[in-house]
Amino acid sequence: MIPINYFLTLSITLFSIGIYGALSKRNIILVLLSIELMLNSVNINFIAFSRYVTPKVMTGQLFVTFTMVVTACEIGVGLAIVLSLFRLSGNLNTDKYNQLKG
Amino acid sequence: MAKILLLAAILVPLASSFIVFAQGRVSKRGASILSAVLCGVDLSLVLGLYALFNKGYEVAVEYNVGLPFKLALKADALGLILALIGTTLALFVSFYCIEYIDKNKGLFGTFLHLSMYGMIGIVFSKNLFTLLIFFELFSIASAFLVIHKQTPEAIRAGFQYLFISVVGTACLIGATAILYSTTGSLDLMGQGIVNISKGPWILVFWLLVAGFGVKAGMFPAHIWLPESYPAAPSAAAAILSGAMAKVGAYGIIRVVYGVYGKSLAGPSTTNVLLTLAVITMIGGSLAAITQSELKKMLAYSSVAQIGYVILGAALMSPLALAGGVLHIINHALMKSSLFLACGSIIKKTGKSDLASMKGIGKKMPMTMTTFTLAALSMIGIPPFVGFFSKWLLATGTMQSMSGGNIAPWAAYVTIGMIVLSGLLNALYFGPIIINGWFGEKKKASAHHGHEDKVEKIAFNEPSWVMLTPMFLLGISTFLFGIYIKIPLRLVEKVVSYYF
Amino acid sequence: MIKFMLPAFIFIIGGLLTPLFKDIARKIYLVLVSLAGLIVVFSIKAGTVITINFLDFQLILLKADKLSLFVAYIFVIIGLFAVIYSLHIKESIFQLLGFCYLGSALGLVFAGDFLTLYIFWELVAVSSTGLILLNKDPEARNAGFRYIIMHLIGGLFLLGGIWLHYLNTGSLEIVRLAAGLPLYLVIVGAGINSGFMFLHTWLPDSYPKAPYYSSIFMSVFTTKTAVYLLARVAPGWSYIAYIGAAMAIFGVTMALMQNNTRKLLSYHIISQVGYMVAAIGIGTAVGINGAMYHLFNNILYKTALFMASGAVIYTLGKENLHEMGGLAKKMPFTTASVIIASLSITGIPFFNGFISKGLIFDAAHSNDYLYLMLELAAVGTFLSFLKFSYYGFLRPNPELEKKAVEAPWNMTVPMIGLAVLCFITGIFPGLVTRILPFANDVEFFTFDHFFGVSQLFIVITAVFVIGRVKVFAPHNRQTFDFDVAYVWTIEKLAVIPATFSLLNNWLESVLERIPVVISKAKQPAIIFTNYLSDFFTSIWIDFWLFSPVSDLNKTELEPNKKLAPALNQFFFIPFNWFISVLGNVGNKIATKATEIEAKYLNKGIQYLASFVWCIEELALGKDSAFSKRLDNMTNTIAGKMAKVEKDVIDKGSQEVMANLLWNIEELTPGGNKISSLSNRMDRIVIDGFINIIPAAIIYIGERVRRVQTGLVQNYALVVIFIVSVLIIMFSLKGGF
Amino acid sequence: MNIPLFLFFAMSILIIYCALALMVSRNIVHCVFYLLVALIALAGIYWLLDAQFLAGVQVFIYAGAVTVLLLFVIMLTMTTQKSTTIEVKQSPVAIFIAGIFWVSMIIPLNTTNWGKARMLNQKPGQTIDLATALFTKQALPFEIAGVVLLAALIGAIYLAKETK
Repeated sequence: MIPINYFLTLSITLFSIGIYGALSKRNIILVLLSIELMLNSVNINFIAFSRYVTPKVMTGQLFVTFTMVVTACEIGVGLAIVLSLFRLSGNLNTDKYNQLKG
Repeated sequence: MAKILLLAAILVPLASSFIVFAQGRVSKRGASILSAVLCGVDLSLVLGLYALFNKGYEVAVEYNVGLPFKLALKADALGLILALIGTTLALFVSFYCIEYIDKNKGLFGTFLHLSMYGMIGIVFSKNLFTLLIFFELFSIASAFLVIHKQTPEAIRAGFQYLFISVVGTACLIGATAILYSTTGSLDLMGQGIVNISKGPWILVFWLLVAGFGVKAGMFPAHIWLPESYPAAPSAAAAILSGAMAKVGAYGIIRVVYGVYGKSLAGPSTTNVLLTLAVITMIGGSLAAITQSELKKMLAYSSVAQIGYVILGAALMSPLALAGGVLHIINHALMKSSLFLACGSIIKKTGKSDLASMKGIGKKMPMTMTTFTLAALSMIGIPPFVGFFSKWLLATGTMQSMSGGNIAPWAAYVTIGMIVLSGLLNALYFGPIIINGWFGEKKKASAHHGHEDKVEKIAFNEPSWVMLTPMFLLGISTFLFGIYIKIPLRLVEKVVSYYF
Repeated sequence: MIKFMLPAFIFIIGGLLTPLFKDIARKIYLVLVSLAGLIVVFSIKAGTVITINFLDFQLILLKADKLSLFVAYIFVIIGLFAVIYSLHIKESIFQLLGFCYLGSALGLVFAGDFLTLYIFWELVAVSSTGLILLNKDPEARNAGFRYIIMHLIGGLFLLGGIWLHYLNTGSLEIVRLAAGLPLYLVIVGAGINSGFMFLHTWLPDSYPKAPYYSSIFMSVFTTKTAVYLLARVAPGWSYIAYIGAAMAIFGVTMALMQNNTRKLLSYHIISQVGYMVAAIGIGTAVGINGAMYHLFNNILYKTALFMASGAVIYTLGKENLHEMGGLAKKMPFTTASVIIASLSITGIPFFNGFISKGLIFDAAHSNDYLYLMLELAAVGTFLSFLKFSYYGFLRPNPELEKKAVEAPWNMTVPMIGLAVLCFITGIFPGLVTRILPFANDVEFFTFDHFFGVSQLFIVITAVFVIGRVKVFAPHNRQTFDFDVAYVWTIEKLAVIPATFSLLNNWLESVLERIPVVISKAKQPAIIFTNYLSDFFTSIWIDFWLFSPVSDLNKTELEPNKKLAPALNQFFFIPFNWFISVLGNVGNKIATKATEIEAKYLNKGIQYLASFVWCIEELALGKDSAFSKRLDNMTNTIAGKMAKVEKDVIDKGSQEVMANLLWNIEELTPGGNKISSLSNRMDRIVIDGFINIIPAAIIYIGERVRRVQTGLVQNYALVVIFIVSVLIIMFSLKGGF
Repeated sequence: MNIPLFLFFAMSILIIYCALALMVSRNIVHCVFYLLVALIALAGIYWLLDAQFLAGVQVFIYAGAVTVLLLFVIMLTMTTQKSTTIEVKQSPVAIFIAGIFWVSMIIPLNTTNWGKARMLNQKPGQTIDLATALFTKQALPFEIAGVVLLAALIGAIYLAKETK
């Protein structure tokens, strides 16, 4: 039997890589990709705990279902936004979108 | 009944400020008459409160506003004294202003009432939280009295006044925060809630003293006072100096006796306060001597007189407290009549420098009589009220010495300074009185080297509307001196509460 | 009701009602009020006490014993005479003030406790000031101002003494004070009012400047009430005996040099009060009796003399001895009363001065020095009154004789009345000795007395007759008194308000700067950041410069060069400036002080010279070359002195105030206006220190603003960083 | 070493390799493909955890829908140039932060006693259980999720629509 912290370690590593990507990429699409990674790493946690703690009830799996729905929504809307941003300003560099600058 | 009366006494000025404002849109003169009438209403309410208080009713209201501290109001002896002074002066001044104020009569009345609202709120506040709310409101409203003339100097002075008020309020807020977080109580009307012997209390004490002292015009922070009083109309200066600057002194008395109480007696803290008071007293007079403009001189004189009140608070002895509180009453009478007399001189001659006041007594005998009465009282000539507060303060100093609160040499120095202060008062009021009654105008202007343009200004006394309040205040300095028991009866209540 | 029948209140209220009456009605009313007061005072029996409760005290408004009654009798008597004398005065304010003055003096005399006494003491001062000011002359106005200030100082000394006494004993009752601070303070207070030497200058300064009818009142009450107070609180305190004797000599010395009649009489008041003070200092029953009797007599004859000189002023407008004379024929009553009063004051037998001086000399017999001093003063008195009556009235002066007319009846009657009283009490001393405070057992008309006095006076008369042309002839000149010292003191003291005013102006300028500073905060912020960046750059470069691996060019040291003046400007210039200002101010004060010292030291020497001159003149005669030279010198000094007086004292009270400011301009370094000082203060101190606060705020704000990049990723970075830190914290702590 | 553990390690290494490659790749299309591989490998991890249904869904949604969508967008925006994958200025800091985060999670994770989770050795639930739960007890959230999806769909269409 695989110990649970193996899965959790995998999840954390993936999440950290996602963080790095989300914080450092200049292209918005890549930022979205990194966020995808992070979401998926979270799913590992849910499923692992579901398997080890409440194998019969499967609450974790149920939740992953919903997460996936939301992820799909997010990627769909996110990409739509990317498209309209591109149409507006012609590039996808995050540096350019600094209207919040004080 | 008592609660309704207390609320009414505070809220009537607020309501009247709106009423006067509305009336000012319709009729200017009507507004100022209405303003005077409403002041009378408020005075009668406060008198009613005083009657209830005298019968032994507990006049207090509390509201829970969802904060840890309550919005609490209470009328006690000291607060009633201040409220009586304030409303009385407001009545006299607003009556005087029916003729005195030229433009924006309605606005003047509005802000007069608004600041009365603040002031009465302050003096009836039971805790520091309530006081802070009214204090802020009061500062802003009274700044508009300073600005009223709308000349550049007035606006600058008003700005300074606001600035200094903000500094004072900041100190107060800081002190309030520390006080509440450490004691859990903000009560002002008790007989002492904290013990001075522990560390942060000294900080809190000085913050509180600074906050109120700035408002009162205590020595290092007195500079705003001679800037703003001359810039304000004389009537406004009369009430600002007579009643509203006293709020600061009132606060210091409350801090010393209400927040710290007897625990303060003895340690060096009060001695520092005493030193400040003495410097204020002497320094104000010294500066007044060197002035050549009447209003500015009176303003510096106010600084000096505030010194007496703070001295009364700092000495921590019953007689000195009585002297200080009595001087609040006395100074209200004296200084307001001086300012009103000054106002009528300015109104009629258009000048306020001392050199142009020679021989004015012949043209304006009533005004000059008022001035003389009040000035003699200032100097401390015996049958006038001014003498009695000095008497009480000096005996209070000695009482404080025998009680061990201050060192003997300090007591002797303080008495010497009280004596000297009377003399300095004579030095700057003497020439005005003498020149006013006996001086000749021609000679003076030739002497000065100014080319006199010999404008024969046909001035004479202002009408009875201005003369009546002025003269009543002036003669009261003499009458209250003879029947000194009347103010002392009020003062005794304060003293017996704290000692 | 009895409380309102107090003599003090009768006069004060009666005085306040005077303006209600006109013309004849007023005259009748005035006489009636004085008579009423007189009757009330004479009907008070010794031992009467009237008290009221006031504050916590029981005030004793009236406590009649023999001492107070004795003084009160003469006060009301002289009040009646003075009122009759001045009936013709139209201004009701004069009668009002006069009655207030009289009433408060009576109140003072009857006061049984110190508080009441002090109240009336101040009333005396205020109402008498009003009397001086009735003269419209600006000189009189200034004299009045000086008068009230002196008296307030005296009153405040008294008040201080009363406070201390009250605290020491807990009682306000007027008793004999033990030696100690309270007594000294009270003595100084009373000393100012009674004209102790060095404290006396208000007296000859103001009495001649008051209107002649006011002088009558003034010569009576102020000094005598002070003497009364001394008799109450300090009988037998031997120091004041010597003070009194010194006053007596000093008074006559100065009087001998006077030309103005009323000034002469004023100095004589000092001298006569000196006799009384000396007798009180001796303090035996005979001494107190003598002092009180002398007080009684002095009021009689001094008032008569003042009335006479007033009559001359009223009819002829002359009051300088060198232009008087030749009045005996046209003004017989006046001259007669002057002669009788002069004889009285000098102590000729069968006049009342003889009696009271006899008492005082009797009391002083045990003390040789005192006796000698008083004798000397008596010699001076005799000389000066010979001068007064001879040059003022008797010597021939045909020019004036044509113009002279006798004064109206209301002036002559009281004069003659007083002269008659002097004479009667001189012949029948029993009239007065019956009411003296202590029983009298001194025999007056003894051979010893007669012989001593007559011997002395005959010799002196001979001296006067011989020296009258050369030595004693009055001429127009000015004499110096201790006013000079006062001027000097005031000039010195003026530094205090001036300094305070300077400080004050500076504080005001600081306050005025605040809005400006806030609105201008941008620029100093830039300067400040520049300084900072320069500073750090230079440190950086210094580091590289001194490290061994560095091979930087000289040119790269540029920022460092920039830094030095910057630093200098920022830190050292204010410091240097402060030091230089201190030095400057110190220098200025020092030069000014030496200037003043030189000026007044000279004056002091010349004052001495005028004394010397007096002696020289007595010895060498008036026409010697030496005396002429001295005379010249004195006159030039007098001119200068008059100018100084005009400049410093006599310029009107406002000008005094203006003069107090003399040194503000002097003290200001590098400019002649306060504004220049405050400008420099502004530029360096305020821009340097006050501006740092807004500058720092803006600097920090500028830096903090940079954090707001607007990039979402930056924000996310911070958020995640904080989250990580939180997680670490929680894990270290072991959970929530 | 047993087979599941071997499979786990193999798939973990694949996932992490793909994730890191995604981060360093210069070509954005490659990035998408790395993501695809990583997500499919993740589906394998799910399978290891007895979540067969979710593993299937993962493959369908990500491999089928999301990746294709991404490729379409990349094509539409023509951001295949190398320059677009350059990182922003704060990337060193980002590495640092991510490292801190990793350490901060790894240490407590591996020092925690997962006693209860480790002990369990029960039979896992089947897909049928999931389906029963979804359509009985959790029906309402499921429906709401559907509505959310619909709303997102409409929103995405609206946003992406050309406004000319």
